[in-house]
Amino acid sequence: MKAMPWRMAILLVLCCAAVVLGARMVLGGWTVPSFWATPPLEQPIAFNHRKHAAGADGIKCETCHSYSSATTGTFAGLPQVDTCMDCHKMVMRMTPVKLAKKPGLAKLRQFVAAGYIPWEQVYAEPDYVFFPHRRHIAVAKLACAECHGDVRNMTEPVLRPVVNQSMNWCMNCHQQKRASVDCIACHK
Amino acid sequence: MKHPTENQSALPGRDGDQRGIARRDFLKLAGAGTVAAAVASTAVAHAVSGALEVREDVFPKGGPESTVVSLCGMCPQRCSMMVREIGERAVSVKGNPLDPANRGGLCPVGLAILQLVYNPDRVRTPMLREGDANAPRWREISWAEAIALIKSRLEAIRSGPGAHTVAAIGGGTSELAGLMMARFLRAFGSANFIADESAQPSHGQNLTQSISGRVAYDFENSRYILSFAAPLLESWMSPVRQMRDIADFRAGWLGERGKLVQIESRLSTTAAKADEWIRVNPGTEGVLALGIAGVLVRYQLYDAGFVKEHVAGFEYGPEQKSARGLREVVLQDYDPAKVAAITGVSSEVIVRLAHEFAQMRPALAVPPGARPGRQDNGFLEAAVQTLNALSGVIDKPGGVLVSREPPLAAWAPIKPQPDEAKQPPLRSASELAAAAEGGHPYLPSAVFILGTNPLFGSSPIRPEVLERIPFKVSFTTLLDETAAHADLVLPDCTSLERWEIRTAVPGYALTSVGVGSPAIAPRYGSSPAAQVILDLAKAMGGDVAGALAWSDPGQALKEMLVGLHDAAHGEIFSERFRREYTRPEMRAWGWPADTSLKRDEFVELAVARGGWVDPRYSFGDYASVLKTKSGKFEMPELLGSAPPLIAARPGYPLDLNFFQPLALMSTMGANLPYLQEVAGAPEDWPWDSYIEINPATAAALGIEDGDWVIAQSPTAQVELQAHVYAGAMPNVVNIPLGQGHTALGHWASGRGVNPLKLLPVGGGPVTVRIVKR
Amino acid sequence: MENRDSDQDAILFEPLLKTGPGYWLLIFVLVCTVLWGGYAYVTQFRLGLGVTGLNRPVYWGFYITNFVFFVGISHAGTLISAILRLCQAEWRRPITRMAEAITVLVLFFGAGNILLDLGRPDRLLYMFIYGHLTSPLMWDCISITIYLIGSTTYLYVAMIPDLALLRDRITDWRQPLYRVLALGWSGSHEQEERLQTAIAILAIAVIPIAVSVHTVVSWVFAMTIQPMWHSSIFGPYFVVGAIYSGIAALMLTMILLRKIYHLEDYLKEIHFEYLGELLLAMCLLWFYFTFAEYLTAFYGHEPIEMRIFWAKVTGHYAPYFWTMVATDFVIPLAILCNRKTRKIPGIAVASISVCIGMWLERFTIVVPTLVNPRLPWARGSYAPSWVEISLFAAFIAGFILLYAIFIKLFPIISIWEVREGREQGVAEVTERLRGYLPGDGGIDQPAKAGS
Amino acid sequence: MGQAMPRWGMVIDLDRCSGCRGCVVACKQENNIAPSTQEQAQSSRMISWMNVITVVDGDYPDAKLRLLPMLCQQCENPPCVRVCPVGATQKSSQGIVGQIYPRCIGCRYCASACPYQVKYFNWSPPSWPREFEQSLNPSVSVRPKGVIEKCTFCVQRLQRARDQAAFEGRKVRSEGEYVPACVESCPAKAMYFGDLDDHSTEVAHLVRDTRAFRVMDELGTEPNIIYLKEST
Repeated sequence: MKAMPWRMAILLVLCCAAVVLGARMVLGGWTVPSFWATPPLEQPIAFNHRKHAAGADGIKCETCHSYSSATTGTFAGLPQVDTCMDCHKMVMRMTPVKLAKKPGLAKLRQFVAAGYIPWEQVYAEPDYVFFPHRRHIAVAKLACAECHGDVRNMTEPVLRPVVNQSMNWCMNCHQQKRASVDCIACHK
Repeated sequence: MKHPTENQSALPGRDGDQRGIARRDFLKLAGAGTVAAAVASTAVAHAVSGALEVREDVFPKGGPESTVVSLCGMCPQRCSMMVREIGERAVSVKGNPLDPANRGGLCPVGLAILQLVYNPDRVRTPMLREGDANAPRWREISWAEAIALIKSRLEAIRSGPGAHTVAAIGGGTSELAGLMMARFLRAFGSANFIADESAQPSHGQNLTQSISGRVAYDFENSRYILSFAAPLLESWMSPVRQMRDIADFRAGWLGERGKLVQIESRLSTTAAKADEWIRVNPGTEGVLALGIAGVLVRYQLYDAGFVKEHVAGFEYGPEQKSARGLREVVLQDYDPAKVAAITGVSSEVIVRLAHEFAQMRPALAVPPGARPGRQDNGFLEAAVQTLNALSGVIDKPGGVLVSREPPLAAWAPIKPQPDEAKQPPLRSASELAAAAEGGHPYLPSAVFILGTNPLFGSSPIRPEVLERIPFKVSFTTLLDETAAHADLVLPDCTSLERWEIRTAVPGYALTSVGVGSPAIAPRYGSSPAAQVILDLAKAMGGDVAGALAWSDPGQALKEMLVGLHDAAHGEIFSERFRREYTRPEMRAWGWPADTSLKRDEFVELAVARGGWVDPRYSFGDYASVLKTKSGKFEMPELLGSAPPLIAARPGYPLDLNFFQPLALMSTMGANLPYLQEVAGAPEDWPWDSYIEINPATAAALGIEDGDWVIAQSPTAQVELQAHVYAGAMPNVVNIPLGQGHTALGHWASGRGVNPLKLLPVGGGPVTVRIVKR
Repeated sequence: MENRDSDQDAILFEPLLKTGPGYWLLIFVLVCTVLWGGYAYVTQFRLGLGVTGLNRPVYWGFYITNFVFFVGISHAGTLISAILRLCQAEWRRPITRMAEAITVLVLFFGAGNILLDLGRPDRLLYMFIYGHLTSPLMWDCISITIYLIGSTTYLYVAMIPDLALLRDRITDWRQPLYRVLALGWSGSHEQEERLQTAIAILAIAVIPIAVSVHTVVSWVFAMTIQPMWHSSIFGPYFVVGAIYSGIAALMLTMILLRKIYHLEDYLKEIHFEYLGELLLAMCLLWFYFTFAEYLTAFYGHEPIEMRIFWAKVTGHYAPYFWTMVATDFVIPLAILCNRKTRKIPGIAVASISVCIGMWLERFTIVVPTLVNPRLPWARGSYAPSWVEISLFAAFIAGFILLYAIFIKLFPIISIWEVREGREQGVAEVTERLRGYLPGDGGIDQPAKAGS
Repeated sequence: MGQAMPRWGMVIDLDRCSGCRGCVVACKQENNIAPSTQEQAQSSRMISWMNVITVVDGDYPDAKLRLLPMLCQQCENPPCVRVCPVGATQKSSQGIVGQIYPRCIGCRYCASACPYQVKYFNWSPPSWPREFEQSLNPSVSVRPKGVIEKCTFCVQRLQRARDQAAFEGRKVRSEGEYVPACVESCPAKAMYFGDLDDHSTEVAHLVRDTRAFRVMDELGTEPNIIYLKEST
């Protein structure tokens, strides 16, 4: 039996293409989960969380991510030079030889000179969401790991969200914990 | 595998293979197509969603939050405001609830101040003018160069025409800079510091009590306010304070509801909100006032006690210079029928008003202050103050008061300069203008202009006048009309970026001091005028440097505040004041001052809270409020003369009336988009000028709402849109002020028209005709 | 057998076999218009709806008007042909196909207008993901989707035998398409029966759907509390209007195709006679509803409604309103009442006038209410921008374009139905007639007819 | 949880209001509303959640002028919520009608259904001069083009107040703690805000005033904005 002629083929392919394209156009504004929508980030320093924070005597999250501490406001924060320097004072005194063995610290030294560290923010709330850290940490007594994943034990720098913080994910927790599910409790 | 269409209609076929193959091909192709499309579409979809997103950099960045108490610099009231900051950015302002004058409120102008702070049109560096004012070319120079330049010019002047020929105008909205400049001039050898004349209606008091400035009206304790075209709820002295106090007054916060009567030709916002609107022919308000006075006298309704004790020239007597006292004047020239004929207000109404005025005590009459295009200012204010004298509310609760100087510590005295005494100082803008034009007593050789824009308003200082002054330095935030004519423009910063002080609230009796600390660092390379003056002084060296030896204006300001601590009465802004200021006894005794604070603690607290207040006011202290030779309230003699009335020029039948919308009352307001959006009052007329015409008049001229018309005066014409407004008096047209800038910035310049150019040179009354474009 | 038939109906295959230069010219013009529309939409997509004439309070304008109009037109086919099929009107046979085609094709453009009107077309899918059934717009979305599916199936199923014919007749690249779509139709008796039942079921199903569609469209307005929208007769009023405009559009199409493809032999005077009468009936019905609607408003004399009423009757929208009355009522009535003018030329005029009129009706329903909202001191004004006008033109062009392509792919007159009519129709009708008549009918068996 | 939710409401005393439009500017500054252009203003596409409506009655000399601050009436029974096909505008348990910008598809049905005309559509993308972007308020999101926006009673302030209250282990005070920008800086103190259900509040007291009325009450939308008419 004779195969399908090319005109026919093209016609069909185009039809399908049109359909799928149309669908995707519509999907354009659909909330795409951050972890596959965004390409992996690059962090300025190969920061090893476990090394800093593991174990009972490890540093608390709030110590470095200070904005998110229980006492101050809503805006998430990343550690700045002075935070690191509180401990790493010797960096400035280290000889280049020593530093060569510790590339991370060598970088840190540069950043001290520059005055800031260009961290890439991994978990970024959308502009239209009101998310107070203290409400969740201090009041609801959530562990950081619940929303940020077990960063504490990561040896590699965080390059992409460990948890996909979608709205449904928020809502589920809010429903379980009987927190407010009003739209405008979080949307602003 | 099953083909979808099989379910659609299960028809047994004739030729199985044929069908099968066909379907398989179909599916293959469909599959291939889908895959291909899916891949291709991913890119497209992302592009699309990208195209629809907001620009990333518009996302407001977060950060640590703080609040700083600062002063508003948009109008003479200068409310204390709290600036909310995120990191280094000021993101919103609100009124300081502890400030007795604004009590947490702010007017649209103040609320829009951030659009001035972050205005793209701000002057960003000192600029030197090259070429003439009409086609200025600006050369950007450094601060150091600027200072050096001024220094050299001043030294040249000192050795040439003499230090006393240097002058300065301004300080209208930056009081600290004003004080600094005055001190600088004194130290340099000149007394020509001219405080900005912000149309303060103190002319009447000047005539009758020979006091100027510091005049206050005690609205909140009054029960009856007779406003003679005073825009009390618009651009009058201190808008926020008035709105609040008149609202309290009308709501009857002392138990009885007050009555506000607005006497005006136009249905203004104030007239609309007033309890009664008396329609009076424009320019005849003074006549109406005397008509009411006549009724008061005729029916013995005035406060005879006060008149007997404290009024001179009420009736003809031995100590009287002029032939007639006020009594004779009003009885002879201003009987209701005659007044009614002139003012268009029926004599019944005049008599009723007089009776209300006499019965609802304390009753207060309020003048409008200087009005461009009206010659009757002196007459009107004198007449109005006469009414106040007759109702005996001079320096009484709910009456006309004189606000007391706060006990600020004076700066160290400076040693007088020889030049200063050489010639009489120039005391007003008109004197400066005269000196510049006539060159006598002497030609001003240099003038500093601080944050004021005389060339835009109806000031006697006109471009050609300014051109005659060899060296003009302008401290300004936006490049306004006056700055455009200056030789050197120095970027001043807004009140949120500098130390600021407020020693009095115009028209408010309560003694208070407002303190503003810089909420954010000076932006765009600007620098506070006060700071520049200090730097200049340092550069000049000698006595000048000695007189202004502070490292920064804040230091000088705090030095003044110490006086408040030492005065040992009054208190730093506090909740207590908000709770208790309504109690009359507070005004009698005030509070024992909190003496526990040390000087520096006191100063820091005052800065943190935003100021200091002393509610005490000693009423009936006539020694200090009646400064006339006779020590009495003197009935002004000009009332005896014929009232200045406007006669329409033939061919120009329409009386022209100006009004100042609140939104554009600040010299810089026109370049703030938020204010342009609410410009126009009482009805919204955003982003443009307009001329209010009465429906009947408009119909007669064949004009409809929104038509473009040309308003022609004998000397000039302007083109603008007609607003057919039922609140406009027949044959009287009203044009808002504040638009029609030729400079200032890209939002303001070239927008609308400045109706003042319809006025003949040097002001004076004008009537117009309207023609359709 | 086959050949004779085919020769007999050869003219029906003409459009699929021969294509003149005129056709290509038409296609060219249409494609250009559509592309221009595409450009207009891209502009709107980039810059936002600011490029339209819409504003506050006139949030809706051309797009919504066109949406209602196109959906109205779509009532031409399926509804008419379904009704005619059900009451076994023999004269329906040559009409059904072109009617159903109109329905299916125009619906896309009806729904398309909603897409144009969205500020965030990229979020259209939300209507399906997060749809809230409390919103009439959601009801619309559902009923139109069903209607589209229903009428498409209806069109397709009734076309299967013809597709088989084409499969066997046309040998060029289209053949595989027909082969696939014909689903191996052989015309066996069993298939015939199944087809008939399928068509019958669909016909019955389609009618309520069609009615629901325009009822729900009307509810988009009627469910709000806005003056002159919040009316309970809007449902039937819109349905009547829809059918009215539908028939007009259908007759226009018939007249054109008849002219172009010389179908005089199939589309006879009698068809236009009947449809003309139907149009006349709808005309009167439409007027009845319009009259009722406006009289109630006027008699009630609610100030808020009266502002709109006067805006339409004497005010800014009077030209539109009275043109509507003229084109929707006076002209068609005058033409259709008179047997002499109720001929093809007259009907053509009437149909055109009705199409225009019905668009104006939608417009005068949507816009004046928004221009004169309840808030007594809020006034609006609306004038469409070039974008809206271009897109309107593009959509009409798009519809004609699709229709023209349809003609090239499928027979525009249902060949098998015509044949069926020829073969069995007469006998059936005689049977039916006998059924109606008392006794045995008293007319003798038509000897030849059956064989 | 169990306890009754507050019902936030506003009282506007027209006797005190002096029509200065301070509320209008305060609102724009607080809620990141982009400055309009003259074109937008003239084609009535200016966004201004708070408006002062002016009505002129009669003719000179008896002309009367009424000023009415008009904002979203936060209806108990909002016509806009029902008609939204995607639930982008919803009534919260605290009586505030919220608008969820990332959900809105921009069909403008709510706007057409609202009898008060207080829903505003982003006809074009919002744009600020770069410098003005400095003064954007991070507590409020910037709306993209093509969505509806409206007065939210400055819900961002409620969110922060609730956050603070929760942190201190109490409920949000029914008066004074959470106040929208317009009320906060009204120079004439003509606006009051609080929990209408809590009888201790000033608003609850003023609502019972004989001057109290609601705009288009006959529609049964039950606004939570109550006006006090001018007494004479």
